[in-house]
Amino acid sequence: MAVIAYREALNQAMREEMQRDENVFLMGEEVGAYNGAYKVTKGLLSEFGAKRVLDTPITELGFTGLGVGAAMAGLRPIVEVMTFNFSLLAIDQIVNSAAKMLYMSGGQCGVPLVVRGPGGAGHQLAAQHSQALESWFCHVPGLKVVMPSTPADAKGLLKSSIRDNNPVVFIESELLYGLKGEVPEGEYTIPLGVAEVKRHGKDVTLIAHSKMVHVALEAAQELEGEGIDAEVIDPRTLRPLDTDTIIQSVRKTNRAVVVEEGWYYCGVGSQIVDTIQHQAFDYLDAPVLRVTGADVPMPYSKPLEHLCAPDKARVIDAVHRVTYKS
Amino acid sequence: MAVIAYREALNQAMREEMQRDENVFLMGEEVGAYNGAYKVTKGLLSEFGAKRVLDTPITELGFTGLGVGAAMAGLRPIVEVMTFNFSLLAIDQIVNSAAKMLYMSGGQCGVPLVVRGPGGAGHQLAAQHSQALESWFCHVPGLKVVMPSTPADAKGLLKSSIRDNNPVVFIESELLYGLKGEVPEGEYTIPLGVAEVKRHGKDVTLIAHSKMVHVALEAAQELEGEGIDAEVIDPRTLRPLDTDTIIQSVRKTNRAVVVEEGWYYCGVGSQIVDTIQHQAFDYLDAPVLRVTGADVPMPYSKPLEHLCAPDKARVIDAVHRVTYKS
Amino acid sequence: MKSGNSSRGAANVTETNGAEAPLVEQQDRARRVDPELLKDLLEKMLLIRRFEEKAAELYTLGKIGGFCHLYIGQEAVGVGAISALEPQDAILCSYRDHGHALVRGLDPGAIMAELCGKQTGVSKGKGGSMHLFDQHLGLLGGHGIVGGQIPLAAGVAFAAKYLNQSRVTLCFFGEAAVNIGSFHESLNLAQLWKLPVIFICENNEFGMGTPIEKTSAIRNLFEKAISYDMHKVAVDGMDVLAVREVLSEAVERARKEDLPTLVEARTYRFVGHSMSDPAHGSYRTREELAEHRRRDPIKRLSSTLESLGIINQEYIDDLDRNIHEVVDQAAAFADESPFPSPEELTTDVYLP
Amino acid sequence: MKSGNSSRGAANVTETNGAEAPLVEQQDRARRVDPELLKDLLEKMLLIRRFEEKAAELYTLGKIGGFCHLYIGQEAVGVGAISALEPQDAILCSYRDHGHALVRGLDPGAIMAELCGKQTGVSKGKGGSMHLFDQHLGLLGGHGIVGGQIPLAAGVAFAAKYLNQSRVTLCFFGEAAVNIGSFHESLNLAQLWKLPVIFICENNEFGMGTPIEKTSAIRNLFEKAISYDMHKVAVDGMDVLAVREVLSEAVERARKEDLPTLVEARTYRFVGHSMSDPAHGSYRTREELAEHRRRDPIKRLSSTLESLGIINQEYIDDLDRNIHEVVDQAAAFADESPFPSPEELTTDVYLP
Ligand SMILES: Cc1ncc(C[n+]2csc(CCOP(=O)(O)OP(=O)(O)O)c2C)c(N)n1
Ligand SMILES: Cc1ncc(C[n+]2csc(CCOP(=O)(O)OP(=O)(O)O)c2C)c(N)n1
Ligand SMILES: [Mg+2]
Ligand SMILES: [Mg+2]
Repeated sequence: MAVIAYREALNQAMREEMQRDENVFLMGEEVGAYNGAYKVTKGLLSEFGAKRVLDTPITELGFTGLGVGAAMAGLRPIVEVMTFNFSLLAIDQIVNSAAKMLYMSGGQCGVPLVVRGPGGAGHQLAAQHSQALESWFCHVPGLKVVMPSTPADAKGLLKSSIRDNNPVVFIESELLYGLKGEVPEGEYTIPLGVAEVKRHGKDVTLIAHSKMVHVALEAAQELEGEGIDAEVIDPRTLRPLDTDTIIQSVRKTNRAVVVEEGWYYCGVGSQIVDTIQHQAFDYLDAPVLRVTGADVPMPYSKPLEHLCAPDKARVIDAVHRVTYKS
Repeated sequence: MAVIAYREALNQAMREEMQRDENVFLMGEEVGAYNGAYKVTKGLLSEFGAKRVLDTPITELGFTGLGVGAAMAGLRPIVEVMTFNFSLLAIDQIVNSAAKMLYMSGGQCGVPLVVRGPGGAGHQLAAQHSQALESWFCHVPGLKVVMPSTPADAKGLLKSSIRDNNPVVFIESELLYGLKGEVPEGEYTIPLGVAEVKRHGKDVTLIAHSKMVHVALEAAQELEGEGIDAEVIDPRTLRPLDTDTIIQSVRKTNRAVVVEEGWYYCGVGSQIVDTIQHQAFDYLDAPVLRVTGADVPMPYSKPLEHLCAPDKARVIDAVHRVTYKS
Repeated sequence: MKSGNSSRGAANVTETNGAEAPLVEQQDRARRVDPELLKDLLEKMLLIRRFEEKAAELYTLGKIGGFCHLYIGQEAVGVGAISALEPQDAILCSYRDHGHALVRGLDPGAIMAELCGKQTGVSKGKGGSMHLFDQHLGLLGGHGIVGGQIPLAAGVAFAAKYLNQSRVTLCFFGEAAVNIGSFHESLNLAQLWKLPVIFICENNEFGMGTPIEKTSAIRNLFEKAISYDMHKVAVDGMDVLAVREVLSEAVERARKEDLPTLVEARTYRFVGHSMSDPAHGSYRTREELAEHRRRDPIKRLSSTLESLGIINQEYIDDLDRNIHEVVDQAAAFADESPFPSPEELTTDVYLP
Repeated sequence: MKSGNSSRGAANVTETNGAEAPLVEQQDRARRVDPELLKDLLEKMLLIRRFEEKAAELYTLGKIGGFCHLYIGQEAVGVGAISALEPQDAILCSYRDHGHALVRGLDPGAIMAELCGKQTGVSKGKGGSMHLFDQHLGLLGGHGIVGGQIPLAAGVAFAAKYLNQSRVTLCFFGEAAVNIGSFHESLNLAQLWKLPVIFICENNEFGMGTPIEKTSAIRNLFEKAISYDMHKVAVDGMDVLAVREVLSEAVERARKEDLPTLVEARTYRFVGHSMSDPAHGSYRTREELAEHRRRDPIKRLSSTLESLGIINQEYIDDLDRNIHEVVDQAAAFADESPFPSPEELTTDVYLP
């Protein structure tokens, strides 16, 4: 297997799907001549030309809506938002057009669209550029929501997302773009809606997505030294959520901690907690705990920013509490 | 006490606050000459004139942003969105400007703004006009979220929201506008962040907001006939949430059902469930159940639409399940 | 007003406030058109009128629910414009979409059934009045968010060009929609990327109860195309032949040169904004309405055709009788059709 | 180019692609201005230049983080425009905001401390480079969402008019922002409601790596005002005196008549879009950049003042030395200041 970066894995996924299907095209700000604000789309313009790789004006509502229309009329657009913070300007088209068109048309018109780009915080990008809004998209029936944590998942899931016949919100992570990992060579897809157990364990279940998978794995490793054997589950697709894998794990470990970068109130974790307490109530030996981003707009200052995102220490602390070791 | 409609209670609240404070003004589509799409703003233009009651072009992003700017510069705008479905177009200004300005300015600049209008379904308004998006706003630190269920609450809470120094998302209900109820005469405010127990009971706690309070009360009444004594709590303010009142109740009843009109995944109920299982874990005799809107875009057809919103039967069914009577 | 004429850059049409074009002008136009087509245009306008009257009746009876926006008064715009299309072309419009659907050839019974929320409706009753849809006939939706269909239409046109389909897209919207951001973002994209799309602003002077003077700083809305160096033209939207001429030219430009056009059609609605508000009242007077009713596009065309000896009163009476029958049948079909079964609630949320 | 001149409706300024205005033109303008003011304008531009150079240095050292957008090359726009204001006036701008903050009189040390995320920063380190703020001096924010500040500025102007404050609001944004919906919605509102706000488009020809030809269907961006019947004017943004003249007129119109203006200032940035991309490379050549550097607004003004005998080389050297000292002190202040304490994390989320 080749070892490549998350960024490169995404690039391969788009390249391969564009080679495979002429109706796949890419648009967004700086995706072409500039090779992408984060270089995820590097080389695609030169390989596929200006017909299929389009630099857009800064008009998120307009070009996302244009993407939805193109999807309604036979194409498979990949719309890059430079970051998901800017998707707020396009969210009417994502929610009111993309997610609902199939239903409103009584099944006549699907919208095979991928909206992708980085979500969550970078380094000191401050309040308007550091939001993790996945729970918003998860709320909406008609959308699928995918958030890969590794290069292999990034590639396999993006390829499946592009082939999916529904609108998919595909949220990457700026801070993972440089992460390297093994990615199977050749044709490689991962079905949407299937979680992966990133680490097997028996004492406690950690559920985390995107960047937080790595925080959970770090915590698990340290907990091993204390004799606590943590299982780490990465849902990978947040909607539809693979509840079976989560529930099976919790029925085995009897304890769970949900970790996410985003805000607390109605975060993705709240739904996961709800699902667990509902479907594994009699198996729980402790309340499910959550470790989330601080409930504040993101501060610019580095030491304050560091206090926001969940870290290993906070995850370990939560595990101690659910295992009554604190 | 006078018996007035919810619509009239809101109207009184705005009128009184505009009389009380010259810096309060109102803008939105059709709020002036037309007296409001739902007649909530009736008579305000003729009483306060065109300087303080402004009909806007259909530009939700623009006029909401204008409202935020006006609030930054000394006024107390009330921005009416004709319905909260259209707030999606304005949501960037609500989230990225209104909610974050105080923080980004290091405390220099607050945004005393109210964004109000009806949320949730009406009668057969179909997918794009029938969304209950309160959980989105609840997700965002910096915002307060208020959803009154009765005329008295509507008046008391809207007055407090207008006086609040923070951006408040105030979500009414089209289907409640005609609801009549007693409203105290004279100066009357209700503090934000305080739930009300709408019915006292000891066997199960029902938590519901807006229209669903009435569904919960109906269910409670029917359950009384079966000998089940339900307590009904209306948080009234969803953010900040009065968790104390909820937790106290659940510690007494040991069972809870959360009812909401909106979608399931990451709905407000998911957060309430999380809070309950966290803070009252040892008191729970059954998993907390949720009754929510169907997980689909709203269908137009009447019989299908009727299947979407929680009704008395579904609430009763959930209560039977948490009391192990089913 | 010169109608069959558009330009880039500066404005080139004389301003019209929509006052009656002299009958003689329409006669001149009619002489250039095949009489069978003229009769067809009249029939389509009348079909819309009678269909909408029936819809109003069913709404009052509670058989239709929700928001229901009638097209009465504006028929010449939809009929004139859509008559300039080929079968492969696409149409997107706002919630005020019954007329466009009828001209495009959707079955009146299936439309009425949709309005009644029935399983036999064009979208199985799931979309309703505001979201009429026929993928096969290229009606890609009525849309409920003001301005929401404008970028979608640009996207449909983008796909057509990408796929080399010789397919033109018409996008209808009201005059109040020209203020909203999506209009501007879409026009810019359409001109930059040379998309075969025609933006048709149906200027009926009001957005709900608000007159255009209160929402736009300029009156000649078609001039907003200047910001995008786009072809633009204003047309008397009460003259179906003028609309057809202007559209034919724009359609040709789109089809042959992949260039967009902004068309402003000056029209008027003879009814309330939707079924829930009256035709006149707080925001316009009975007199103003009566004045505009004198421009009735259907009466105008039938007079023209009569004056040219193409039809006579008997023809009109027959036509009207037949159309009434079609509409009655549509209503009966809708009435007799079943509601969707409860299982339909959860289908069509995702495709496999 | 005639600068001190604006119009409604049709365009009235000759087009300029930003080519060097002959020095003699600036000399003419300079003769009409108090020499002390001229020296002040020069000082302010130089302060920005040196401050930004220092910021770049601290960024490279890792003392400043996040996105950091320098104003080098565009100094004449901010300095010329803001010099036309009164103390009570308001300013909003984009993330490229250090220059505007410095001209407005925010303390360089407090700005630099903000960039370094320190407690002594203008916003206690919470906002950072993109969100500089001083309520007291009327700098109502740098804003990070493209176009986000435009409706806010309309709102600030609305409040000023409502409160009868004789307060004018300046709103700065880049040329790539004219495509986004909020620009159009705000201009329409500002003209409809006659708000004392001036929209200043700093046309530096690029939005990140994308040249204006790829994002706007027209080149004369100020003509977008035609859609709103708004006063409009283009100006050489490399000539601080031209900018000041144009702005003085617009400010007067705003203050006296409550009327908005759209100003397009043709400028250029001599550095990368932000600290994370190079000054030239994929999207523009070294030669193109060098060509534009010949229009350097600071060199231009100092030559003008020298040629008029108002200053000499020694003056310039002294000035530069003093400014270097100010900037060094600012950096030292920032460096020595403490980071905010952890308790600051949760303050300023809500007001009581
Ligand atoms: C974004 C948005 N805001 C508000 C509304 C409510 N609304 C529906 S129709 C309408 C008036 C639209 O007027 P116009 O565009 O002129 O079209 P017309 O109804 O006259 O055909 C309004 C305000 C909406 N549907 N979408
Ligand atoms: C809505 C939105 N989309 C994208 C971005 C990312 N972005 C930041 S600056 C920029 C370019 C803006 O160019 P311009 O408006 O010309 O201003 P300049 O940077 O040249 O001053 C982009 C695309 C953003 N901040 N906001
Ligand atoms: Mg209209
Ligand atoms: Mg620029």
